[in-house]
Amino acid sequence: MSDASPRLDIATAPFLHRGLDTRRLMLEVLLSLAPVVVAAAWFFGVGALLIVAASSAGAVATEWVFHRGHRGHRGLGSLADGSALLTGVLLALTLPPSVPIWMAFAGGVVGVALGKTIWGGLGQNLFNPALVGRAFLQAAFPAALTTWTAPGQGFLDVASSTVAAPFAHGAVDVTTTATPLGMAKFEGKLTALAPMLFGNTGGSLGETSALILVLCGLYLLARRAFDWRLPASTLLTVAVVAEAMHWLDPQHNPGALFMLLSGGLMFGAVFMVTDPVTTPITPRGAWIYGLGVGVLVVLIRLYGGLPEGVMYAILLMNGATPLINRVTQPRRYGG
Amino acid sequence: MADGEASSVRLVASLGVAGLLSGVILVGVYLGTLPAIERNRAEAMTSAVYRVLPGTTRIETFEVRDGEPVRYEGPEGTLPKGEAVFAGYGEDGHLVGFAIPAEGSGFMDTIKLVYGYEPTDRKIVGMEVLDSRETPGLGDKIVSDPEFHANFDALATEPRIVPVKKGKKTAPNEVDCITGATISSEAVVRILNDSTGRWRPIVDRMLASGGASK
Amino acid sequence: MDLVWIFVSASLINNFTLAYFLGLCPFFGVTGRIVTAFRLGLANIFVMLITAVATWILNTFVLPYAPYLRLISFIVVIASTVQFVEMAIKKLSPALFRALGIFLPLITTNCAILGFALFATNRGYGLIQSLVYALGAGVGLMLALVLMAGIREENELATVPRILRGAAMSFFVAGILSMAFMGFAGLFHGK
Amino acid sequence: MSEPMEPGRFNRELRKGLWKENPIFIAALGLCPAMAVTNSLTNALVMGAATAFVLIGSSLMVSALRRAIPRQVRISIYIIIIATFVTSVDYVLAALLPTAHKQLGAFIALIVVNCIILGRQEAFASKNAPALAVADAVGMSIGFTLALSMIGAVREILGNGSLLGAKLLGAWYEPWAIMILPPGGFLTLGALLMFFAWLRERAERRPGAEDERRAA
Amino acid sequence: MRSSLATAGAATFRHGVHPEELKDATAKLPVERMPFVGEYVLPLSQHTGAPAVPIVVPGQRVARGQRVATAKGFISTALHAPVTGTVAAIEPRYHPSGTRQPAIVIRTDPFSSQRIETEPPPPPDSMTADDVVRAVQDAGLVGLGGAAFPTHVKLKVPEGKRARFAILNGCECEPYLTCDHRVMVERAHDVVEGLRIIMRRVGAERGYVGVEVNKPDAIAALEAVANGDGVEVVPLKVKYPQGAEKMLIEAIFKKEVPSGKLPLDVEMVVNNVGTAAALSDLFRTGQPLIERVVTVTGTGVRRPANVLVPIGTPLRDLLEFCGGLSADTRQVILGGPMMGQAQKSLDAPIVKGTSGVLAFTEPVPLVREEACIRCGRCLEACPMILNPSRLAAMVRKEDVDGLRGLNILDCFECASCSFSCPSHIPLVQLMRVGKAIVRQAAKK
Ligand SMILES: Cc1cc2nc3c(=O)[nH]c(=O)nc-3n(C[C@H](O)[C@H](O)[C@H](O)COP(=O)(O)O)c2cc1C
Ligand SMILES: Cc1cc2nc3c(=O)[nH]c(=O)nc-3n(C[C@H](O)[C@H](O)[C@H](O)COP(=O)(O)O)c2cc1C
Ligand SMILES: Cc1cc2nc3c(=O)[nH]c(=O)nc-3n(C[C@H](O)[C@H](O)[C@H](O)COP(=O)(O)O)c2cc1C
Ligand SMILES: Cc1cc2nc3c(=O)[nH]c(=O)nc-3n(C[C@H](O)[C@H](O)[C@H](O)CO)c2cc1C
Ligand code: SF4
Ligand code: SF4
Ligand code: SF4
Ligand code: SF4
Ligand code: FES
Repeated sequence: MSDASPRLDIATAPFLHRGLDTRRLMLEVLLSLAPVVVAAAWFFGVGALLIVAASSAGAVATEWVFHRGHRGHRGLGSLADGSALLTGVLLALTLPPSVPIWMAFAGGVVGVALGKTIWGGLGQNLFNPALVGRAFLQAAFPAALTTWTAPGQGFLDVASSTVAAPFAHGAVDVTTTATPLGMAKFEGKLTALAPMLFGNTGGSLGETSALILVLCGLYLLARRAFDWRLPASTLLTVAVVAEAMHWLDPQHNPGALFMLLSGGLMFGAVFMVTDPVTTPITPRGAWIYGLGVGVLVVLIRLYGGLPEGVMYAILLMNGATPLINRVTQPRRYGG
Repeated sequence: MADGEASSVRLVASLGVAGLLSGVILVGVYLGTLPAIERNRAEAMTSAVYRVLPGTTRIETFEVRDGEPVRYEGPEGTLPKGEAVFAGYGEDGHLVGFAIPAEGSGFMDTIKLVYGYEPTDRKIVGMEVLDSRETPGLGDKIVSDPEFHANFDALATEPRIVPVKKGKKTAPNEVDCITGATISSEAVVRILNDSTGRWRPIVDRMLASGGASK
Repeated sequence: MDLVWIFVSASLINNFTLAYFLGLCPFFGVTGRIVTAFRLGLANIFVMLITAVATWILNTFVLPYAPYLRLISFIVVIASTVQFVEMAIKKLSPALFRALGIFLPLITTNCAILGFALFATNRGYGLIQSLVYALGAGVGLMLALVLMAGIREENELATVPRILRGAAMSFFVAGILSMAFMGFAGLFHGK
Repeated sequence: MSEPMEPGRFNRELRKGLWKENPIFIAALGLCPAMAVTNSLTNALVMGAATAFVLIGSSLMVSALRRAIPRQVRISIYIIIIATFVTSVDYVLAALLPTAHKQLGAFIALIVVNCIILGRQEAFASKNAPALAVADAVGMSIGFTLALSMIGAVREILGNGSLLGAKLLGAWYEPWAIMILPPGGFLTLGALLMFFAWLRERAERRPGAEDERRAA
Repeated sequence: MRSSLATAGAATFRHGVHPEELKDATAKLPVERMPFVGEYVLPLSQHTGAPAVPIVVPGQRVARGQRVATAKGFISTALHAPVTGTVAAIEPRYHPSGTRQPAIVIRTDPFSSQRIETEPPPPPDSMTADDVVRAVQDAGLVGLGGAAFPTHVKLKVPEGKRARFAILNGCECEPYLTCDHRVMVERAHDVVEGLRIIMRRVGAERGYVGVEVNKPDAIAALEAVANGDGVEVVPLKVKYPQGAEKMLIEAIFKKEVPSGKLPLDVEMVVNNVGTAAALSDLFRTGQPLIERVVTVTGTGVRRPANVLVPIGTPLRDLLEFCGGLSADTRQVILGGPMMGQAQKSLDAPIVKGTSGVLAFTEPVPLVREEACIRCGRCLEACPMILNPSRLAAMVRKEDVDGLRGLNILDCFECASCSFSCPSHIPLVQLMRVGKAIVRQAAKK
């Protein structure tokens, strides 16, 4: 034929796409973390930024070493998907403000290496990489990971422990405090709601301001970045179980509101319980998963040795996720 | 290896011979090592007893039978099989106090300890952890932390021992906890409270009946 | 000591597999499928309960007179009791036998069972405490087995780096699970 | 079966346990009864020695008696032999090294179920002359102890800053407590297994490795 | 969004996706008839089942509507000359599937009146069941909804089965397509007439026409003619793939056709609205299936239109009729954007199953596949409640047992999963591979 066909591209259906994109999703979550990082710096000074930078550097460097060969954008390898950076930032925000930056770096390395690389990289890991990094740090350096500095000290005051030389321990020479959960557990004192909402309490870098976290969560929800069932069932379970326990023994067990706003629960519910990779894939599974996390959180907080249990609750339910996926495998259509 | 079908007589015989030989060897080894083992066990305990009862030069061992201490009649340098408590005597023969082993749940696993109890003032005069699996760097400070151990040099046990935050100790019956190891510290206190609660009346009775004094 | 704490300690805090490294063989070997792991776990609980009774009897009535026979008698008595019970089940409930039977010879004297017997007697547990301890240890083992099986099934579809396949990966997974189980530390410690 | 020993056989049986058939790193056997006590080099060495004693003793016995033991009851008899050695070593350690014995606790007794020991009896000692059986047992024991010691050394250095109880790293060092906790055991062995798998893979990829294998 | 208010109360099925509808360019355009062109290409295989067998030879003269190939076996159907002309060749030609396949090529007689000389068959009610079925098969009728399944097969209810409900599929849930929409608006009477023929033939008590609520004019037109006597128009929420027959049944009756079963197993038959109109044509005028309505649209088409096209019209000519392709066209698709086939040559003809021709100027975006992040969006999209994420991983590991265990054969390749996947995993392609390897394993 003379009027030759135009050069036509060949591809297979579908030719339309919903427009969601994994890389954008990761960026979206990173973006929503910006206010959390700013709040951390506001309450805990520049040290917070150093820790975020160190942990991200550890995570990103590890990803780069192991996955630079992967197909990817502009020679970035698998770094391009942004998940390694996200892991680093999330890990940093779960660390105490006085943690040595070398530990933060080590946590980033372990999180990505043990939490992700050995499983085959993005999407194949079964445990939350940021929390694997944190659990490692907590078991390795339990003292450093349970020392809490008070918020609102000078912006430029960096605890000398923060800048301790690699592998060395450092003195915590700024005022320390107890977290609201620690106070509730070991001293029987409840923290007022306002500080827990706004964030001027002791605690991990990113977890102290429940208000900012709720707003981040709403933003991500609006952007459809996660399956809403996961945080919903987690928070709902904590509220219901905590309130029931409070009703049984008001003397020892704080009520639902305190439980929801204190500790890492809100941070975990918005950023970690929602990690698509390490949570059940089925909608029914999401409910079960949240239920499990919620029950374990209350169990550890009220009856465990540790004042806070969000990290362990999530890791344990990560471990149970394959089982949950199995039992909630969709039934056969029409059968 | 022996081939073919062996008769059942042979099977039983082989097993019997093996069992017999094994038994003979074991009895030999057991009897040969028993004194040393007993000595080690007793030494480990008595050295701790001397430490938790400062000023003790001689100790006497009591075997606990049906909850009551009975003077142990076994050979010198051995311990009774079951529970035991120890009375410590000073240079001049006065009763320094009792060393009482106790145990209870800690952060990770059971904590076993022995403490020195001075019955007149009803106070604890020393404490040593015999066995624990608490976290290295945190909970295991209950084993060696000198500041923590200083709590037990003269600790009133009545009405009960109370754990407080580090540096908050004001009363003689309070224990400064180890920072970052509140749980383990509280566990030690709980074990002590449980144990003194059980032993205080017994010891009082012993003293009243003159059972332990010399 | 409180039974709740014995149970929680044996199953969660000091999980036989994840804290004491016992029962690693089945943990790594028989955890290919969830159902198998579950059944093996059940069989394990069962054998531990039998062991609790058997060792308590030995420990109370025999060993005070011949302590040097402890190890040998544990092995022999556990193995033969389990075999006896196995035959009994075969007669009484063929269905139960089919579900658990094939695992019984596999575990009768593995380290978890013998370890349980040794720990229980070392701690001087009475009969009831021993049984609770057996239940706790068994449940903990089953939990570890089933979690591992789930992870392995899922992991089979992943592109795990070559040098990690097999034992190394299993150990890393066990390490992570073991870290996660540290969250149970101190649970019900006041008890 | 009075086989004339071919030259070099003894050495070969001795050496294979070190690396080529290393019970832990290659075969991943005998882990459970041993892993729990590898949180220090001292413990690892004591455990290795105790296991070696049992393994060598049992192998010698089984090999010497291999013609007297009837097939049908051989496993029971092996177990009796092994348990006898284990109980003995337990008592001897308690008498001589009470501190180490306390550290290892029930895990000494658990040597009895270490599958390496029964496995070597079944696979080797029962079929070979005492000299070879001992060579095999010694090799396996050394391989086993070496592996345990590697794990123990890594865990003690990182977890405590010391080796054999002697401070290696100064007071400045922040010990990694996890290494002497259970997860550290799993992670260390995992890392070592991975390291050796990597070494083996590299060796296989080395030019000439192919020819060697074909020649073998 | 447009339809969200109107849909309140309308029925639908579970899961599924909401692609942009993109039908505005042609939804209001009346169907135009396309003038005859010089050459027509009739692939022998353009229906489900065995290819037809030619009964003409090259050089032979054929009249418009004359049968030129006959069915081979029961699941097969006949072909008819779309024009009066001469058989030029029977040779391999481009087929919409992208391969070359045997086809009858007919050169148009430029001087013919192109009148159809067929006699209508007797009224269906006066014929025996088998005669009706044979008449439909001889007329080459196939489903116009996409699969081109021979219609006469559906009209023959096997011994022991019953068809209580006859359903017409007017969903047209694929974006862009408006051909069924126009047929329903312009030929509502014929559509309902066709439904009545089906109902009487299979003995159905009631008839339903399922129409998505984004076609209110179609609903109104159908309701105007469906004056009672057991025919009901059912408005449905807009959602893809509602047009898949199992989904349609689920939407209307809240009933699932079990895996591996046909609608008939739940006492229903489903046909496309266009098929019904063609059926009524057949019994009114005797015209066999020689033309169909095709939507031609997309950014690369200068003059989007709904066109009544003779079967066998080369793509090039149809596009020419619609103003030609714009010069920067990069992609031409036969069918809808969710299930259609990209074409590499414009020589391929319009076949009986072609519902749309889409041309786009944007190049196929170079999507980079990322790792599956197990977000579950594919699960929530899949109307057959499958687990595409896990199935895809299994396909890659060739885990045949796993695939079978998770019912991969239930997948009907609607591509909702691919559409939703943020990692751009070619899920539906992997499903096709997976179905193939499971079928192959079953054969062994
Ligand atoms: C990994 C890890 C191990 C711990 N181990 C112990 C322990 O063995 N004993 C203990 O009392 N607290 C331990 N803790 C700390 C307790 O959970 C708790 O935070 C502490 O007892 C509270 O003490 P504080 O009130 O002085 O902060 C550990 C914490 C972590 C994270
Ligand atoms: C082998 C086979 C046999 C079929 N038999 C019947 C039948 O007896 N009756 C019927 O109404 N449809 C029958 N169908 C048609 C299907 O119900 C369906 O309409 C056809 O496969 C096209 O559907 P689709 O366009 O949704 O893919 C059959 C289909 C196939 C593949
Ligand atoms: C994903 C999918 C979407 C479909 N959408 C439609 C549709 O919108 N309209 C339609 O008539 N047929 C559609 N079909 C075909 C129907 O399943 C079914 O085959 C058809 O309605 C039967 O009628 P027919 O044989 O007359 O074509 C679709 C099939 C699939 C697999
Ligand atoms: C909503 C959302 C939450 C995420 N949460 C985490 C997280 O808690 N920890 C983490 O390491 N990565 C998180 N990621 C990133 C990514 O999913 C994670 O690194 C994968 O587990 C790596 O395979 C998150 C991603 C998204 C989209
Ligand atoms: S028998 Fe015991 S020691 Fe041996 S592998 Fe099994 S669990 Fe481990
Ligand atoms: S017998 Fe051997 S292989 Fe089995 S569990 Fe014990 S050490 Fe492992
Ligand atoms: S798996 Fe099949 S049926 Fe399910 S959404 Fe994907 S293509 Fe459609
Ligand atoms: S939609 Fe894509 S990324 Fe999400 S679970 Fe499915 S396959 Fe994985
Ligand atoms: S128009 Fe609905 S899928 Fe074809």
